[in-house]
Amino acid sequence: MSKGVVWKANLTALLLSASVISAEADGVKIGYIDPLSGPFGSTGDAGLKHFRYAANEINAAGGMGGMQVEVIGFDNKLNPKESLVQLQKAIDQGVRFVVQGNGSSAANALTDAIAKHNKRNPGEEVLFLNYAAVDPALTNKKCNYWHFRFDAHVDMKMAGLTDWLQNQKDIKTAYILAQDYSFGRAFTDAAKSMITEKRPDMKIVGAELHPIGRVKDFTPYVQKMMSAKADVVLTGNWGTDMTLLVKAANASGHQVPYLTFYGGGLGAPTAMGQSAVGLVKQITEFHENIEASDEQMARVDDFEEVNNLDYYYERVFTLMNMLDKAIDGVGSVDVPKIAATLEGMTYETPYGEVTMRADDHQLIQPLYISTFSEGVERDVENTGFGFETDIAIPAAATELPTTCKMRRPS
Amino acid sequence: MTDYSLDRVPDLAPSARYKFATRVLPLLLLALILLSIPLFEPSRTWLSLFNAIGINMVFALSYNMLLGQAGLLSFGHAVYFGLGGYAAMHGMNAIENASYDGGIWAAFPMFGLPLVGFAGGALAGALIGFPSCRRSDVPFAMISLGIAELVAAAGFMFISVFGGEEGITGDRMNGIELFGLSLGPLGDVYWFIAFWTFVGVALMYAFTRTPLGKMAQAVRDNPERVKFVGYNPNRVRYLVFIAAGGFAGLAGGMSAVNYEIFTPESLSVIPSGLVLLMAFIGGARYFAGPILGAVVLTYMQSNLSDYSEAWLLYLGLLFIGMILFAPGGLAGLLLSGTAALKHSLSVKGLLRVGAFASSALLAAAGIIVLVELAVRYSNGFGEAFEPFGLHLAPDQMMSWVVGLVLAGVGIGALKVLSKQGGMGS
Amino acid sequence: METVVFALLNGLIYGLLLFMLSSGLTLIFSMMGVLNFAHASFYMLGAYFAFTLGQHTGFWFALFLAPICVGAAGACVERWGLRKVHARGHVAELLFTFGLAYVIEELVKIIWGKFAVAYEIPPELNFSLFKLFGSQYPAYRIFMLVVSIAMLAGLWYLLKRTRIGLIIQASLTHPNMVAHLGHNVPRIFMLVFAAGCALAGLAGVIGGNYLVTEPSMAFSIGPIVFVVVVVGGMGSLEGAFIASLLIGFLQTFAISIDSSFAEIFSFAGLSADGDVGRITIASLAPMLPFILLVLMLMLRPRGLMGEREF
Amino acid sequence: MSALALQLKDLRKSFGPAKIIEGVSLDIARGERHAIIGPNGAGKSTLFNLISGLFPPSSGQISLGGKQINGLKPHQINRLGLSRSFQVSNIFANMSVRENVRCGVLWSLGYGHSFWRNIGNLKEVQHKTAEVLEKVGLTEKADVPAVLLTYADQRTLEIAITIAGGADVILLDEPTAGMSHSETARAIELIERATEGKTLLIVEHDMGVVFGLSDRISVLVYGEIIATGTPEEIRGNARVREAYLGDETDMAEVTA
Repeated sequence: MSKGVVWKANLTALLLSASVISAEADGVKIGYIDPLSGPFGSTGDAGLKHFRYAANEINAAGGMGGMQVEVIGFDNKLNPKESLVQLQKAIDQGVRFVVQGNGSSAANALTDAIAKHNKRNPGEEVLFLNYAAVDPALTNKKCNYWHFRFDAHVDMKMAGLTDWLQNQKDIKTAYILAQDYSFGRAFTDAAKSMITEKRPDMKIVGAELHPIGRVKDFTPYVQKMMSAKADVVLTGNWGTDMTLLVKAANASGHQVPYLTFYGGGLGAPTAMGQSAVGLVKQITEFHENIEASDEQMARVDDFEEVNNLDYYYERVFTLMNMLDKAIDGVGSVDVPKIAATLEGMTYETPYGEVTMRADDHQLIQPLYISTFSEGVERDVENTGFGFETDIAIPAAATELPTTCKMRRPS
Repeated sequence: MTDYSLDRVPDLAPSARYKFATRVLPLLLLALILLSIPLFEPSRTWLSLFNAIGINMVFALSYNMLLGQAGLLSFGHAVYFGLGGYAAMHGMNAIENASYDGGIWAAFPMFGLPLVGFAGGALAGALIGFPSCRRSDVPFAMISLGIAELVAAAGFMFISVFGGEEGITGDRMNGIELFGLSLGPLGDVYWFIAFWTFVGVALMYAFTRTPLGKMAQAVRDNPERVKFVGYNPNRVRYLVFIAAGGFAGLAGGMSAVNYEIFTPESLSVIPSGLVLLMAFIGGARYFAGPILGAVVLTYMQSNLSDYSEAWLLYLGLLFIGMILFAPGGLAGLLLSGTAALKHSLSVKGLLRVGAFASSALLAAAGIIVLVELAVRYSNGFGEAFEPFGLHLAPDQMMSWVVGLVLAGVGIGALKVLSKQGGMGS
Repeated sequence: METVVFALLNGLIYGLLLFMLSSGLTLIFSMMGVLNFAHASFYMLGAYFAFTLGQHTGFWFALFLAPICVGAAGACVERWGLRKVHARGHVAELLFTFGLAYVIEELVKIIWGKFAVAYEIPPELNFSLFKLFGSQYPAYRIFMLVVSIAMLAGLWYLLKRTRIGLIIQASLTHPNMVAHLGHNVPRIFMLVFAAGCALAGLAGVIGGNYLVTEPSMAFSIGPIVFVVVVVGGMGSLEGAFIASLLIGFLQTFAISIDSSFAEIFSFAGLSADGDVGRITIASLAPMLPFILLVLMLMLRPRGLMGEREF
Repeated sequence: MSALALQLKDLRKSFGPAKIIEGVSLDIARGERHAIIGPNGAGKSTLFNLISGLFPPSSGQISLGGKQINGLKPHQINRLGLSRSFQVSNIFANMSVRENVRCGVLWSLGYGHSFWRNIGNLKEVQHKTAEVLEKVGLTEKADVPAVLLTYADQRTLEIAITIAGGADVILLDEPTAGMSHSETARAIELIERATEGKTLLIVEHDMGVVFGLSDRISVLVYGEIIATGTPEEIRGNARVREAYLGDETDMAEVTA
């Protein structure tokens, strides 16, 4: 009789867990799906702190359309499949706005899944607000009506960096290093095409992809760059891959300019030290030494004091404020209407006017190329060093054509 | 010795009633459960939980075909789950493309993708199983670990097959519909998962009733003797390995349709570890053990992780507790519990089982309090741990004392009770 | 030319780190037949203990104290856990250590937090010792070299030249006979298990700041340690030494070679943009140890220098 | 099919320097009951292991029913009709007695690795299993897990599994080891009935069993057969008495 008993036991367990709970609650729920553990956990945690600070600010000012805003964190461990599992959990908890930024692989999975969810569950649509996944395909080949991006994509940022390269006649050879996934491949392709187009005289002496989050010691890669005699290094690395790369470059005394997207925050500056001064450059929509109103500076100081973390993601506040403006306009959590309002919206940020381009939902915003330097007014991660603007690129100049052919809901 | 003429030999097969009670009835009950769940109108959260439980049930049972039936400890069973899943994903995309430009795939229903998964898993089992089945026990475990790491690493290289970091995605709402299910909303997917879970469980149970299934158990008990009754143990292991790979691929196919995405991580050692925990905690000695393990672990993985960040610690402690004190797993504990109750239904028997259960609960409560306090203390947020109305802040000494006392009393009682007479095989 | 020199130097250092890590496991594996899945977790504990102790007592004192603490933890694990399971055979022991690895990783996450810990190279070692082909070579790496060679010599001397070493070596291959000779073998098991964990702890102390100290560090290096022990062969430290150097060189050399399959097999007309063509030797690096493991287990289960087939 | 069931020609086996079997030659006719006796360590079990294919012989030939089998794997030899039992009970611990015997029956009835048939419906398998159990008298204990059987019952189960496959050459390795006097008597009667019409090769220490059962006896000492013949010849043979039985007193007990 032994087998029979075991069967009956776990059938009852199944029955017990079939009790019904459903969680519908009012208020604006925002689902933050990013890595909150593992090698990129600290990067994800920093983004969450920015969103929660923005939500508190908006709630203090009366909330979005009169409703309180809540940001719920979901840990996807930077894995696309886990992102879909967490998306399902978020939707079940009543989340109607999903924000994500770390890892274009997760972003590609989310944008596809959200489009399918909206098609299959009319009336329960979900909006995907992407604050940092910069794979160009998201607003070109794979664009869709429910995805909005609040960060310049790879080609826009690469255009800025290669413009700077145009008038550096003493730089003859370049080495490209990126992580082996969609973003890294897009970064490498953009770098290759734009360098050959704008600097035909320059020679690309190396283009390497390394597995994301798994290389613990970048010294062999740095030594390869040195033996290839590269005059400049272009890298798309971010989070722990950026920190460790810079740590290895510092240890090996690699004295060449590093053009990066993410060299300026989340642990990288502390690993750079003195040898990186004047060499490491980044292209971002914000750094602490761009002058802005005193009120904005006070906000930055307050954020850093509350979270003991550098104010880095200005675009998160742009995202939240534009969402706030849209929901105030619509008056309720009606996602299709909110999406329509966001399309083509212009918004005045403390660092200039930005517009959400209607035909591919890509935010057009001013970008700044800045260099890691000494003796600056505000330092980064209290290292004594900070970033100083080289070139300010107005929003219109960053705009690139799009191949997006979006299917708009009827 | 009286003289026997050998044709009047008593039929030793178990009585029809016994056979029905232990073999057919449980399957009917399972079918009843699967049919009745939608009547409760479960929300999307519960539907996705049940889908995950269904997939893990088939996966854990396929793993137990190796561990419980054939005595092979594998650290790489997710390879066959993953390869089967990838086969199903490519099948899904082929169906989608066929709906535009025609081809044989247009005739294949999305509902049948787990069969593609089964084929993928079985083929992988046949290719990888051939060299590794020549060894057993620790060497087999090491080869399975090595192969799992190899295939997972290859997953990031062959982009066209495994899709690199992004993996392969697809849309299940294509091709011809079967039983009127568009497989769009989760409700339809539930029926799809329920159907294949029942088919998987029934087939795997039937497998244990076949000559090959019986010989697999013989190889588990005594591979030496099997050689002398006409069977080559490596050949038996190899065939069981292919079948187990096939059913793991079936679970992979179900997962492909449910999640519509497959990434190389699902091939690696992490999911292989989880399925091992499911089978062992559930009770590898019993056919239905892994089902219990799958229900418990899937619930812990998806729901418990919301209430406590340390759910993996609880899982590890439960696993080590099982190995040290109850190798028979949950099913083993359950059986010896009911057996103890049935045999000595006396008050003493009830008291003993009651005492065991309560001291185990006490110890568990103590450990949970200590762990939750530690988690809150280390993550720096101040909010206290409020179970059932108690207010235990991590910075007050009192809360830690409460935890220590509970755990101490519980474990002490368990030690005393177990010294009096073995409980749990 | 300089890439070869760099690869040799880095390969040697990585190989020796691997050896320090796997020597403990080889001792434990050959004596008790236990493939300790949690061995890399003790390596992690070594790094975390060094981080915490280092803050109070400085790096140098932590260099000795941390491995001792890890050894003590190992002794407790053997005494109250492994010894209970020993009677039930190798598979039960393997499963026990498998569960232990989960528990240790989660405990580390609770005590030290989920993210990487700032366990830095001590300032007095953080300078570049010499210039090699234009690139500075950090002193800390040479320090790692020195410590691992000192550990190797110490281990060799202990095993080959002292009485305790004799007993341990004998119990490596014939534990029962040693018991009959009156030695308390269970206590020797505990001592060897503790010593093995201490060695892993020491590797953690000097490897933790060179690589990154984070909760998932055990999981990434754990399987490679298995490869070293199995490929090296049961019960042979020399085998483990050769295997760890082999893997150290293989991996660092592979990273430095950039040619892709398309270039190598260009005669076979392999297109450069196809999947197989695009694979570079560098991207193969993480797979090499496991290819070695599977081949060795199939062709020569004894491993390079092992006496017994496990 | 030659008249000889089993033939050994100059069989040798050595493990490194130790020579265990030195030049054993033996012819066993079909249907003959042949016993091998000899002091401990004479190499009896090793001889069985060579014949059943557990170890390959260092040199020499073994042929079963005229067909050469040295170097074949145990399961191949078993399929050719040779089945052996073990000195230490080598049974399927967690399976029931009936399942144990059924494992012995399955290959011989041609059900090999079939995974599509329900074992419950295979009538001849059920019947043959019940038949064997009836023969060895374990029918009442059919559903008892083998590990819970008494020592004697486990030895009986060992024999049952060996004869279940219907092999025509049976090798029994000390079947009555450790049995009481009454159990041994029952075992002899059981072996006789179980191996009717079959060739039997038995290794045994109990002289009562040997002289009661066997048609011919071979005496193995230090890996060499020093004498082969009918029980009477062996009893009278001087070399056997001197090499194996030592002094007179043992001899008296043998002749009783």
